Amino acid sequence: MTELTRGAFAHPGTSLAFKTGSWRVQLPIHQHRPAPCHNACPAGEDAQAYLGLLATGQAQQAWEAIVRANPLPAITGRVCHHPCESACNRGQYDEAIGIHGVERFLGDEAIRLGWAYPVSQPAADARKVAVVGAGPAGLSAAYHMLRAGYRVSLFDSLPEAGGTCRMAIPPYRLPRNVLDAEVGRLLATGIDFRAQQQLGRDMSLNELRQDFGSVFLAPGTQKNREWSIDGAVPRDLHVGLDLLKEWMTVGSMIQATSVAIIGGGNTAVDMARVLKRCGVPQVHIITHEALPAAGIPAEDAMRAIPREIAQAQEEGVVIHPHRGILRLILRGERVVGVEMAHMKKLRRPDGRVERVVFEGTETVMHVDQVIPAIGQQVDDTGMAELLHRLPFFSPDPQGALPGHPGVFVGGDARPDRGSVSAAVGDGRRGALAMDRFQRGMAAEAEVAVAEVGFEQLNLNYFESAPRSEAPILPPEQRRGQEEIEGSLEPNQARQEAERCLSCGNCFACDNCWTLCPDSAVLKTTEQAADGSHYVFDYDYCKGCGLCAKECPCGYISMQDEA
Amino acid sequence: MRQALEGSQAIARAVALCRPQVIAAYPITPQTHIVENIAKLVADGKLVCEYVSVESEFSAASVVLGAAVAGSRTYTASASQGILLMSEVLFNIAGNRVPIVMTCANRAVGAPLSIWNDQQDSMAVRDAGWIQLYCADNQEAVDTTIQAYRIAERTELPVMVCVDGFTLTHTLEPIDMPSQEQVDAFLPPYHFARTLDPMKPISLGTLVSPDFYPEARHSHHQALLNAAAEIVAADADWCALTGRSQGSLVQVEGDADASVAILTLGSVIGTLADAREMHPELGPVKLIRLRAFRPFPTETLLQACAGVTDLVVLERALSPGGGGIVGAEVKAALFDMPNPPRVHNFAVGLGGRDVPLDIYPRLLQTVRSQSPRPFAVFDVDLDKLPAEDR
Amino acid sequence: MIEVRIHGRGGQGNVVAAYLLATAAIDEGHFGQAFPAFGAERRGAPVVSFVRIAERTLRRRNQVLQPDFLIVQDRALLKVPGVLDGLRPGGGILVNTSLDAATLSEQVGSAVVTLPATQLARTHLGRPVPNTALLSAFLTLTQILPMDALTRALEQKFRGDILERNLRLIEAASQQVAAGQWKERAHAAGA
Amino acid sequence: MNMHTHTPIPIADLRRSQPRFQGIESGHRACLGCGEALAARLVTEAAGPDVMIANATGCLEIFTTPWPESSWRLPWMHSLFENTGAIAAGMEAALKAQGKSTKVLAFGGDGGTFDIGFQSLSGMLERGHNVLYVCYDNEAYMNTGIQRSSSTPHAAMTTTSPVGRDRMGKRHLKKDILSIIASHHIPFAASASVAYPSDIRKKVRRAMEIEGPTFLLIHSPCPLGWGHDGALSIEVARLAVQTGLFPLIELERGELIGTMPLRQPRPVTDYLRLQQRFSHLFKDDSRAREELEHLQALAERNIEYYGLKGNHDDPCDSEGADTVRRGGQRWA
Repeated sequence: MTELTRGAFAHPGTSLAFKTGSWRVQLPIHQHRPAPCHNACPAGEDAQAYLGLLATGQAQQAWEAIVRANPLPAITGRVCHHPCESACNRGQYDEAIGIHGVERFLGDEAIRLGWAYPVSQPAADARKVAVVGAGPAGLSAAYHMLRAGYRVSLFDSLPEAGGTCRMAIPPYRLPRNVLDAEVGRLLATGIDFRAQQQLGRDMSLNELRQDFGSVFLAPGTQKNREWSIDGAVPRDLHVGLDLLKEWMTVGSMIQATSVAIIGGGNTAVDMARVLKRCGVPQVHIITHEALPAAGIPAEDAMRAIPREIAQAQEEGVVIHPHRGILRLILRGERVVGVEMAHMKKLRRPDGRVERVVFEGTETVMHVDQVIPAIGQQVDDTGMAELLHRLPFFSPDPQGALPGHPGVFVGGDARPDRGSVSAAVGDGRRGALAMDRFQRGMAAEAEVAVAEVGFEQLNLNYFESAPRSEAPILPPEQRRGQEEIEGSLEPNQARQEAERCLSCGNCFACDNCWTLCPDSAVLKTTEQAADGSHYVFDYDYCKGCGLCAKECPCGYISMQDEA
Repeated sequence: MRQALEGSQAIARAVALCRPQVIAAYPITPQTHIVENIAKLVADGKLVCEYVSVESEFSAASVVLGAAVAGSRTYTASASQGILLMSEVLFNIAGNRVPIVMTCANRAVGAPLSIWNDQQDSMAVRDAGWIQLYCADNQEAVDTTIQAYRIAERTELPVMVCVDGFTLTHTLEPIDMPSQEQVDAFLPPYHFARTLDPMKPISLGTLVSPDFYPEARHSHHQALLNAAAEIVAADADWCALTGRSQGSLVQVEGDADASVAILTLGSVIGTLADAREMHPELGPVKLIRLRAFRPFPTETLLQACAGVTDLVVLERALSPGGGGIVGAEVKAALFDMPNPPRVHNFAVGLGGRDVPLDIYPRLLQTVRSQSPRPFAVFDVDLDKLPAEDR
Repeated sequence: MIEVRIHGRGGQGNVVAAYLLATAAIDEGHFGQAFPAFGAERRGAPVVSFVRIAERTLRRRNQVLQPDFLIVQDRALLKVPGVLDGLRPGGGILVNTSLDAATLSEQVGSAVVTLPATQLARTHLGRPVPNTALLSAFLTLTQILPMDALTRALEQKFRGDILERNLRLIEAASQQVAAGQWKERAHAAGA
Repeated sequence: MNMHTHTPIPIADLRRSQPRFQGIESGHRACLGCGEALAARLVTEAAGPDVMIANATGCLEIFTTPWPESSWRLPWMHSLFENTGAIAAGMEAALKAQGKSTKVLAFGGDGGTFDIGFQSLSGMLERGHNVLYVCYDNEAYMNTGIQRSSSTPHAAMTTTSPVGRDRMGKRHLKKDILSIIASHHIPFAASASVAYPSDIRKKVRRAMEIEGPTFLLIHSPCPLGWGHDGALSIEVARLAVQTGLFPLIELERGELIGTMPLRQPRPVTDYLRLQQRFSHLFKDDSRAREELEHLQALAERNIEYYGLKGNHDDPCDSEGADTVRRGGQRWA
């Protein structure tokens, strides 16, 4: 029996006997949700995670967080079009985090300091898998299979690994020493790299399928697409990607005074910039698409990286957006000009999208070369039985090729790819699917978790801070192969990491702990089981939702009590 | 040592002998001389304590409450309107069971405004849960003040020492002031079990639900009843130390076997006693003085009333529309007697009206010529009232 | 028992006079009691205080309505209604005035003793405070207490120069009245 | 991916080892999202364990001490509604007499401070007691069911300043208590807000260091009385500051010595719209529009009078504002 105390005094802290948790109709939970940067990354990097690590001074752990998804950060940090930054919530607050700069910084640090990839050598009797094509997709697949404990053989028709990175991306975007170093380090993790092995020439697909448990095909697109204007083709037609490869491997380039490049992708832009570097006075890009800009839907804009387009314009390349070529003006079989007109993709009442040419907008431009750079398709040599004369493979989202168990495909050989990061992502997903296949398990689709939107953040807790920019070579100094964009200084990278809003992830700001009126949030460094630094004491939490509302990161959500 | 002292001065010295650490008071006639004398003792360095000159009686009571729970012996004094302004705090002090000693320099309560003596003020707060001791003279005021600290601190109940304003506070008469050594021997240093302390951080003044509130009230009532023994013990111990008893709960004098008795509270007893000596021809009369009004000394009172057939209850306050306050309580107490005396209940000396010696023969004449009538203001002069107000 | 009523005005030290007289009595081993008929009066208004001196303890608290002696701190107070009320037959009246006793007695219609106390106080204290001079004269007239008793009472109340001046004042005042003039009356009351 | 926390360390042990001083324990019975409960915890946290508290009648007192329970881990007393300044003064006098250095805190709501307890507070300040008086200002008598106080803002609806044909809520202005307090010439007086906990801590620590009377007015939203969701308590408090309606200022001996600047003051409607007590101001009514303009003018007057406008286009200034840091490192 409780006895009344004299004067009804009470002992300290005895209210703990009263469990206010029973008042709750909603309870707060910690919910790690992907940041938009994470969902936007084709390679599957969790930028928020590694920015957080770097912000707390853990650079190597930050790099390890990257290479859990992408083994080529020094490369992607340079060449990726970084959709992560477009998606970055901070862009709506002041300026997006310079994620690519941090990624590149960490990739370079790993090379400089020799940080080891988190892989262990496979057992001698480990199962074997084959990867065809040592571009970013193949390298990624090989690496992830190695991490999963397989012995991996990586085949490529060329003498060196790198694929598109080596054959199509100019050194001013991706210096060869960086490419060599990163690819070299990756291969050195224990990948059995077999150079100059061409499928259909040096081995057959069936041989591979017999020798290896499964095969990952990442052949890229090695075949030019057909191009003509109403059947007309100049006799001296050069194709963009071929010219680019030739310039990068041999160093030779056509001579011209005025060139029209047809296309809006990275090859078109790189081609144009290389021509400028080789002294062609007038370089034009003619594209159906729009110049990328705020408000232009991605599918309507040029597919080239906006940053590269802007740099090309700085370097003197003239871009003609929303134009189509109506006619080649030939003198004999040589081109002397093109007739173009304004055109736009319009949606018809029946829903079809159609390119419409606007009458009366025709203009003529005098050029002495027309270079199509309209894209490539898969060369089906050795793989004809899989392709059925289609330009691309059509695997499932995880990369498995329907009707061909054990065969997986990734990279540019899939339709709608075309970026190094997407290829790296294909490699990782393909490896996961192969692993499950090898273990007799059904493929598992990646579940898309709703990301944390801008409106779910509490921005009152952040200060405006300008983005750290890497140095850019001025246009007049951009000659030859010198890299245009420089690196962030270590302190800049750290500052940039600190700017991260930590969308969807606890960064231990103490807000919930500080602001809970019921002291029902307890701080703990040991019990970060769910990635936070706090636990809810549901005995006392009344479910007011203040913590969720004031969490800067959108890491706390309220859900109805069961 | 026997000295000629004004009542207020004597009380101030008695307080100082008790070594209070915090004193807070707001001046009000006729309490002013007490606090002025204390302030002078502090100013002269004869009393080392925190003297807080508050901005109201309400704050005076609050300051001593805060100080008492923070571990210091305290003192305050007030009167009349001041007591009523304090009344909320008085209940709070008592309900929290905090030992505080206060002097009430009894005075009438306005309106109409009167600065003179009666006991309406302390009677108005008789339900506050304080011990109330009424003093007959200034020697008793001194001794009772010192005893009050011991009673308060042993019972964890506040004590109000009621001293008739002017009649005692402003009267100079011979006082035997005890020595510091005597007081120190009688009164141990202040101890309050529930002293607030950062090392033992309890909470005082909580909210008590109906599940426990009646028990809280019962325990408070019981504590006051139990305090009677402490009042008796304090007086006895003090007597052993000084040779002076101040009458414990009920003081009885006069003719032990008298069938007529007069009961009163406070200093008017002196006038009655002198008058009784002057009028032996009026027959044997017993004089009964309630020294303790809270706790109400029922048992002792019944003993004192044994053999009494007519009991005059003379009081210095009234409950308009009800009648005598003390009278009603005395009647209630006598109800269980086998042959209770007839009770004649009068108020006298309201608002400082002089209570002359001849009140004694007049009272006895009234008692003997009349059976008890309803309560009346004895010395009222109805001719001074318009007819409709008589 | 001797009962004295002192009439004065607010600010004249009326209560102090009563307290001094009672204190002197107590110090001499008698019972003494002094108290004011206190009011809310401000400076200048008529006030009254009472003194009882007896051989045994008195317990009564009632006002002195029938004094044996009256001490009146200024002549103008005689015009205040009730000042002379209740004086016992044969009681003495001591008035502070520069008039001679005969003249004033005639005006008042009863025998009074006069003392130019204000004048004396001005001379010895430098201030017109008549109360100690009147007390000195009263003791000289009644002889109920030795002058030493008043001296000791003053010593409890005053220090230094003020005390010295007061002592000179009471000395001077005692010489202005006839020693023992009221002794019999006082003796009768005391008995 | 709902991950409930599984804790290897018993939660009670974890509770005991929190890296802050916990003056008020869990289990108190404040409403969901109570601003006052939070403010009081922050104050006690910054003040530390060597204090003694006098607490006025009000929600804080009621919800922390339903006998036999107490949420306090500090020596604490509730006496009455209107005597807190005096109870604290008495405690301080006693501690002084005993030669102890324990600091006395006095806690009251706006009713107990602005209104009924003002006299004893004024007396305490005037006498110079070494007491930190904290007023948890929730702008009405919430404990008794939302009646207007002299702290209730102009045009706010309460049960005793209802809206009707002839009235648009409270007719009178919010009493400028800080100016009155500062006129006592005390060493330190400041306003603060639960939305800025670091600022509260800073001001409490500052007051703790001062030997003498100090005063802190903390704007503490009452979800029930103001009519907003408990989750919005901080948001509402923040907007009160950011609109200029509740300026955060510091006064030493009556002189303004610091303010929290507003780089981009928000319109008062942002603040008012979130609260039911101002909902009548958003009706299509010319008097409502006038009152909105009136409140905007009052905010602008504060901004001008206290010089709150900063010169940077941040939503709020980082000086004293609660910018979070990875790992919980805040300002101040």
